[in-house]
Amino acid sequence: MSLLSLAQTVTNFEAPDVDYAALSPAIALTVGLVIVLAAGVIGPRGNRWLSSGLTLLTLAITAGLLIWRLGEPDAEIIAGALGVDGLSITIALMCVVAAAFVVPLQLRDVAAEEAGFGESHALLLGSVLGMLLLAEAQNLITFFIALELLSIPLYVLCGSHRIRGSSLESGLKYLIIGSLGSATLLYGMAFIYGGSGATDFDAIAAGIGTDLADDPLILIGIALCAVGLAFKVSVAPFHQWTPDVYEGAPTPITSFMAVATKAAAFAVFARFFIVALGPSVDQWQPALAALAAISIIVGNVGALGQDSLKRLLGYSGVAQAGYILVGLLVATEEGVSAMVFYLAAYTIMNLAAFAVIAVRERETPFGDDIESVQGLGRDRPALAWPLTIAMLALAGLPGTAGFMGKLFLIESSVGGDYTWLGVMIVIGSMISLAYYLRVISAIWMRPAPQLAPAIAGASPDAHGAFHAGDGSSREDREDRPRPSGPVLAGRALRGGPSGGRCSLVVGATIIAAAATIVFGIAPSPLVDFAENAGSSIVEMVGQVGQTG
Amino acid sequence: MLSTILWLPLAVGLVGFMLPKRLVGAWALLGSVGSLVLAIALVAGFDGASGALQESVSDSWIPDLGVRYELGVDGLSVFMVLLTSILWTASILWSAFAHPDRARNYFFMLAVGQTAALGAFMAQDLLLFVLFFDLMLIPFYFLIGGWGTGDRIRATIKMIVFTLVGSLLMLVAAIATAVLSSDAAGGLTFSLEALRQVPLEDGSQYWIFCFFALAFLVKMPAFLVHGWMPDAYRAAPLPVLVLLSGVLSKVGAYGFLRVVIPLFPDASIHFQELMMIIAVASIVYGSIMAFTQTNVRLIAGYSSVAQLGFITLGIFSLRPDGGDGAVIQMFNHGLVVAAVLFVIAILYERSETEDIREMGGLAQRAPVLAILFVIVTMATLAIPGSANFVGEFFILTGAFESKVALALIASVGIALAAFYALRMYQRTMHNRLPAGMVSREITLREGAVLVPLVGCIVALAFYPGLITTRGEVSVERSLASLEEPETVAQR
Amino acid sequence: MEQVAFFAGAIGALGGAVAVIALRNPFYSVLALVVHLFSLAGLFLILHAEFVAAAQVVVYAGGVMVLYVFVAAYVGGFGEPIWDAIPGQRLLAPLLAGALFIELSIAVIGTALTSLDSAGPTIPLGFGSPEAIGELMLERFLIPFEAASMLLLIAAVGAVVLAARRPPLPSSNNGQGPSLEDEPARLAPATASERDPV
Amino acid sequence: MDLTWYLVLSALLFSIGAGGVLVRRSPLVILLCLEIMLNSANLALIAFSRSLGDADGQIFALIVMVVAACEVVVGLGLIVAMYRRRLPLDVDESRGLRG
Amino acid sequence: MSATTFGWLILAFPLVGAIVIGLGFRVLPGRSAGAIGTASIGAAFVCSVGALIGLLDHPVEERQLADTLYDYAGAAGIPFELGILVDPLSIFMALVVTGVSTMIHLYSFAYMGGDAGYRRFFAYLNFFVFSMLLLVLAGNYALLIVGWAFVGYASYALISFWYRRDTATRAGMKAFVINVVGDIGLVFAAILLIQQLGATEYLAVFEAAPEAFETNEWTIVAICLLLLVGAFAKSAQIPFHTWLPDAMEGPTPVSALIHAATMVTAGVYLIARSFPLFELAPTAADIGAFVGLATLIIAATIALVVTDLKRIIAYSTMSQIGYMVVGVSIGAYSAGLFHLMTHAFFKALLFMAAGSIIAAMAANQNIDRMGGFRKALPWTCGLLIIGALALSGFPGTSGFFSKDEILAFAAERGGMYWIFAIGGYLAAILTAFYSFRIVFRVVYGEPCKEAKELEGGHLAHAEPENPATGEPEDTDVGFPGPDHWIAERAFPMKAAMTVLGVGALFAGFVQVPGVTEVITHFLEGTFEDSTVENSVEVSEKVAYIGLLVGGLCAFLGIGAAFYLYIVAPGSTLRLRDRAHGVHDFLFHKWYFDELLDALVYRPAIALGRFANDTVERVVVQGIVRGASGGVGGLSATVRTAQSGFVRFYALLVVAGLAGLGAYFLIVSG
Repeated sequence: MSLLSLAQTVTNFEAPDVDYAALSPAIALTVGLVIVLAAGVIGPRGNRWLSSGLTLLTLAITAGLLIWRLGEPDAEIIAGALGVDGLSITIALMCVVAAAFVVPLQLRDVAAEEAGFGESHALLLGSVLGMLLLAEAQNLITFFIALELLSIPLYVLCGSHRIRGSSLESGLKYLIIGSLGSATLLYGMAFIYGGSGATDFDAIAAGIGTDLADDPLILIGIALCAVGLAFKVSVAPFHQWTPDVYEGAPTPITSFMAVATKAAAFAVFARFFIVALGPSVDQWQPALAALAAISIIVGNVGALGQDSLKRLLGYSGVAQAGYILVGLLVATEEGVSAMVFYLAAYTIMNLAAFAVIAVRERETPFGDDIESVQGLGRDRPALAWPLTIAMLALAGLPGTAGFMGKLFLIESSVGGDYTWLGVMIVIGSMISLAYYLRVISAIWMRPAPQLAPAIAGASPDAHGAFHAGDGSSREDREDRPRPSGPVLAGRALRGGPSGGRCSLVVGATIIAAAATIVFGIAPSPLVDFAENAGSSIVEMVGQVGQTG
Repeated sequence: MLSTILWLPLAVGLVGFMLPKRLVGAWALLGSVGSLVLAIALVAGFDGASGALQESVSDSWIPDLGVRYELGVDGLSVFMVLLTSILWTASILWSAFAHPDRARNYFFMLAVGQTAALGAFMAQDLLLFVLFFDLMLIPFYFLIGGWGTGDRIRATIKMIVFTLVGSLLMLVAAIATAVLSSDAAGGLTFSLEALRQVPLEDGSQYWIFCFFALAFLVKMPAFLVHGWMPDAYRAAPLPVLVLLSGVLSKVGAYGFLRVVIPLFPDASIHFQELMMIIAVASIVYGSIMAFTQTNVRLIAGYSSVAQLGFITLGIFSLRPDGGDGAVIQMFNHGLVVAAVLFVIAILYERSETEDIREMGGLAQRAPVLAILFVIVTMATLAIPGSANFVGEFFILTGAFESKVALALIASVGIALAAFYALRMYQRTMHNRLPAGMVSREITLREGAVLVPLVGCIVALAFYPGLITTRGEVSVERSLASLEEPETVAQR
Repeated sequence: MEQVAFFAGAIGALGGAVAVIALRNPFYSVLALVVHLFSLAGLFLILHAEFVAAAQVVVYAGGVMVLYVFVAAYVGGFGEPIWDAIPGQRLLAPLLAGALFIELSIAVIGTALTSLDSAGPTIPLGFGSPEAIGELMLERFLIPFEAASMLLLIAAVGAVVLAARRPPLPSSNNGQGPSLEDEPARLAPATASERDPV
Repeated sequence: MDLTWYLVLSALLFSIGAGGVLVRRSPLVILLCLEIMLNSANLALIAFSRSLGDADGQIFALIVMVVAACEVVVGLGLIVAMYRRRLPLDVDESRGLRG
Repeated sequence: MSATTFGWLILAFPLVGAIVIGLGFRVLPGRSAGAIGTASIGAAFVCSVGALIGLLDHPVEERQLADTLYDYAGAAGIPFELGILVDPLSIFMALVVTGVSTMIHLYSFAYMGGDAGYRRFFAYLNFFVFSMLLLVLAGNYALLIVGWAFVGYASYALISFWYRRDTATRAGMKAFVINVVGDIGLVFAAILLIQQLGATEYLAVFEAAPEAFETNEWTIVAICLLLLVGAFAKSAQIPFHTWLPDAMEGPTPVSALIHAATMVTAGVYLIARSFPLFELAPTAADIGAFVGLATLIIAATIALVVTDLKRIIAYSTMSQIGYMVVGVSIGAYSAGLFHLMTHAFFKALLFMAAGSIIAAMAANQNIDRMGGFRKALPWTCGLLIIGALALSGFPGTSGFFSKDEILAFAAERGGMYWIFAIGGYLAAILTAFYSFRIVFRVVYGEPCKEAKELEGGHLAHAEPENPATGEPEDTDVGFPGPDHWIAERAFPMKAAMTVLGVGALFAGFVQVPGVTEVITHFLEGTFEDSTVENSVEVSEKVAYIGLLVGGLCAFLGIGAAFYLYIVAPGSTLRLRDRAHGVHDFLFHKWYFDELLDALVYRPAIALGRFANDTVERVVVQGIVRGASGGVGGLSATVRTAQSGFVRFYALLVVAGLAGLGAYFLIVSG
């Protein structure tokens, strides 16, 4: 390119007006990311406190800015590339909270230690940034790049526990299927762009209008996008990566993936389908309904009889995605509010569950096997109660946020003439009881397995004993995520596993569990958030109606 | 007033976590006695003449769904509240003597259960009712699974899934009710009073009725959906079993009177035959099973299947006399089955078995126990002169008026009841004392629980009018919505 | 003239793609992909996307493919066994791919959009020129642009996290791969090299 | 030259890429196939932008290239790591996680 | 005090007695329980007399005084009040019940002396008297049912009083369950009454009935038949009679009081009480009469061959009640009730004598082992003979007048009712025969071992064993005490028996045809507006012919017995061998037990087994297993699909994509 032309560009270049106030959370994240990375690279390796502190600080600032923005009127940043409104802020807050919850979990995480805290925290923040942008995306291009910015760090983090084959395997699986999904999504975007002639969501809706609403080009585009997004939120039959990756990835990462990814992906899912593809709602609604039903059934039956808790939660996540999808596909304000509410509830209860699993992974030689929580009720009530509450909430029993969430979802489904999906939801919950209660009964009603972790970690040759004590029937569990002898030995050097050392995590867990109960009894504050989000979507649709 | 009664147990249970283990039992007992006193005060202050709700409480709860925190008692519920308090006090008293391990959790769970049960009886908001109805299950899951015997984990999971199958469907049905009638009612509301003003059209009434009915029948349990009952009865610790079969089973019956008939009158009439047939089936089947069982718990269990069948029969005679009978019978059966189960516990402590073939002759050195047991037995088989007889008499009258044949079949249940109840009494107390079994007189602790219960039974036998007269008006009020012209035409 | 160019490019692209799948040795597959990419670049040119075409050549041929070649050489090819571990996969895969193709074509052909049945509208001068693109990037698409740069940074970090060799922690029994001291050094510039075209 | 041709071509490429992901077992080649899919999307984008006379599609294509590059980097990083861990470079061999 | 006040007192005393003894069983010393029990019943008797006097103050047509204590459980249009009706009938019954009970209490005071359950016994016995009085004094059908069930329970408790004998407990169970069946009949009768008349109160019902129903309308017939079910169950009429013989497992005073004098006659009382209904439903009344006839004949035949002393008397009770049922069913109310009274006297007497003898036999009840007690037990034997004479209707005794009055009434009413007269007289022969079969086997003949010992002054004592099965007794609480009491050595027994003996001999003279009509006059207060009884006026001619025939029958029966057992001893054995078929048939009590067993008990058990093994296992648990199995299968499928092959996952993604694409293409325009 010639100097001349370059000069031309410089001359007729006028800087775009950027609403920095609205953009501030993203900026804060970016800056924080760079700092953390720098600190991690420059500072002494394995310095957990410094980078953890910085990360938490960044997240806190971001959260503060988000909450501040919550009061402000909705804003569009740079010609509608991003839109800051109730939905985006609520979802972004969830993601930030999730990340902030994960950081303490990573404190003692072998994977993070090995990858270097700076790097892994930077990746985490990058993913959060992606989620933030994704939640605010108003434009196909932003949408796509944000989605990748969300996913790619997760691919890495999943594989970051390199000494464990299963971690790498999960990373590879996630990468392959994920790329396949995003390629599909991209192709769908291309078609929609071609069909509607625009990349901005509202413009797309206007472009589709009524005459193109059932045009094959658009509809195939929708199909491709649906698949891509369904994969991201792990809706059956595009869910199969979920259990494997959840089980293989380091537990903190799993918990982050489980909640944050779902939240962000669902946010953009709702925005994209309800706003941009709103005109063809009659075409895509039945398809999504079918997907929701399938994934409710598949997820719940798949989780039956799983020994690996992370795997169990993976399947349950598939089922929950089905529930949430119901709220989305009715495409009403109630629906979106219900979806957001359920996402919030899902976030807190899942975080509590995963945190307990992570702690037990370090305290017992059983990894995330259900044996690791047996007899928890006697030994560690402080962990037993949160896990119990989380399980009850996931099962949707009353008095918990999960029940309220299901309540709203069913209400919206009935309101949107999808009563049969409401029935599907409760049928799913019935099946789900069978495995959630199995965990609870392990906690309270079964004796702790006779294998004290202290002895277990004593010497490498005790390592074999774990497999003896491991109740799982699967032949190739050699590299199940479980601290191997030397790891425990190493920890023994640092003064043996105990509840006290995880006090930060335990505290966070208890808070999450308490929130689960509180929102189950007095849901109103959370409901207001959700309502706010739901209304913002509806407003956008309304604007489209005016423009189109 | 009601809120106090409702939340007191939970508060007590929570405080219990902060007390030393030794004191938890006494503390819980104190709390339950407190709530019992309040309940008695409630009954005393109850104005039997008016069928309207009394002591009503109504606050906004989830405005977005139109769900309100609405409580209130009328002739249907006030005695259920009393029953709940009585049985919980008895059960806590028993447990407090038994010193269960992990006492704090144990009594906390009991407390949660009491609050949930009371809530179900007090709730005047459909969703609130459903919520408490489901909530009731959780503490019992923990109690049976955590402190039960035998294959308790399987039994509990079976019980929970089974009962939730019904009650979760009920959740959908409840929401559907509110949503479908929201236009007529002018906005989303779950208030029973508001909903009964705007009945749905038949089509939706029918499927919604089915969901509700399923939930309640499973809870009772009724014939064909009682699959969870035997295991749960075998596994549950007795004080808990007392509550399970004394109170929880009533919530189902109560739900029919409180929710189903007022809200879905056309469906109730449409399904009347079906429900009455199910009821009669439960009566006959339960009785037959009861007199072939050898495990005392199962005898009690199947007998309550039969008894609940009677209650359902009375309710679905859709007549004031039948309904009245159901109301008093709910209370009676609660008391009596509790007494029976405590007697079973006492027998177990003497004979170390729950198989009547291995028992016998215990009356020898235990005349007082024998007297109490015989009173309970006679009440169980509803001997004329007991309040149970009054209940069954009213129920049969109602059934007789609406469906003669079914009433006649149901009467078989009475004869069989005489047989299995006496059989249980004789095989345990009479005949010869098997080798190595000691006949001990009832201890003070056992008496402290059993005597007051039997006292209530006897007292009620002298004046059942206490309940029938107060229930009367409310029953008629709940049946009132049947009296619409087209429903009469369908009759 | 244009037709000839198109078909040349199309054949190249298709051939390359097919070759990628067909060839047993990953190394050759990489080379086939290069062909594929180059012909795509050609097609881009026909469609008046000069800058994109240029980027295509520079980024892929210059950056990504080099990386591929290195890794392929590093891990070496491995003879993929003929038999398939998953029964029926060999059979189903082509069928599904075919079905997909048919559906997509139906959509493309069956659409009501008339603009596709033409060579496209007459376009202003400098369409797809660096100026236009750069202007768009810095104005409308500033955010995606920045996001992309962040993404690259993240990717670099990720590559380091995954592939870099570092002294094993006391707590990690790292599988001793063949010693490649300069591995991170080689990865880093590769990622850095992608930043300059943008 | 009708743009439909370009689109059909891209569709064909997309399908080939997808098919490749399904049949090949070397992670390396699978990455290549994913590249093909992304590029087919790029072709579609360019074609559409031509048909609409609107440069957004081209920007999109550029972004996609970046994304593709990043995926490749990470993917290759994983492959190297697996190789280091002496794990077979065959996706069918790595199925420890299942069920 | 007014008659109703006395009525309440009549109820109060026994109840208080029962409660005092029941609660004080630990503290009451020695035989004080017996004293309290006897005293309370005596007081009740006094009150009955008081009520009688109070009643006699009123003119005949105002002798029906109802009184209500409080509304028991009335609601929803169902009347349920705690009210009594004091009228001649109820007072008559009250007098009989309290009178006889007092004597039997007195008897038991001594007779049960050796039993460890002494206090329990009197508590039960008082409770029974209370229930019986509640039954007869109740002012409405609802309360009647209550009393009805209470006497049922009391009889159960007393039958299985010796609860260590499983024969006793089984007998008690049998009695109770059959009585519950009767209760159900009554319950449905009451329900029908409520449905038709909206009332259960006697006077209201009787007032409303004639307007509500026309004669033999199906509802009223149904009501009466249901009442009859109750009456038959209680009064041991066919086919509900099988419990009565087994009920003899209870202590002898119980047999005397409950299963002879009072409770079993409740059915008769019920029919008499409900006479306005029965007169509206003649069909039902006739059915009742025929059942009564069948019972009295069948029972008499069985009594010929039974060898258990108490069971012989039990069957004779059935047969005598048959007479009463016939009487009240054909309209001879006062006659039936007259017979009820006299029967109460002599049957109670017979049982007491039997008790004394059984005690002398050391609790052995088989008459084949008895004999020659006339020297050993002079007093007992004398009274036994008096009782037997009265039972067989020997001219001059009470039974003579009462029984013949019924039969004369039947004859006078004529037509179909002749059958009852003829059947009655035939059965009278049998009655005379079996009563003196007892006498000749027990009193005369060669003295048995126990009799000899007793003459030597030593009261026989044997290892306690169950007389029914012969298995050794489990000697602890709840078995007949180790030592026995005979009238000759216990004054209270002697006194009680003497009083009843006097009654059995001379009670008949209160109502001699053409001479006196005390009973009929007194009962007019109740039966004044009866259409049937007043329509039939027994002419003296018929009455005297009836007495003559009755006397002949008695002589015939006694003579036959005398010939067979005294003149030609052992000839009965030859007779048995000659007609062993008949003998077996009779000895197996016409196979009624077997029939009941086959028709009711076995089917029920079989049903239970079916429910247990098939319904519960297959259907109910099948629902569970089916559901869980289906879910499990799905789960297996899902987890097999989760094969771990990432390429397979990709395949599924693409497949899903293709599927969705296909769907969207289909819906596209």
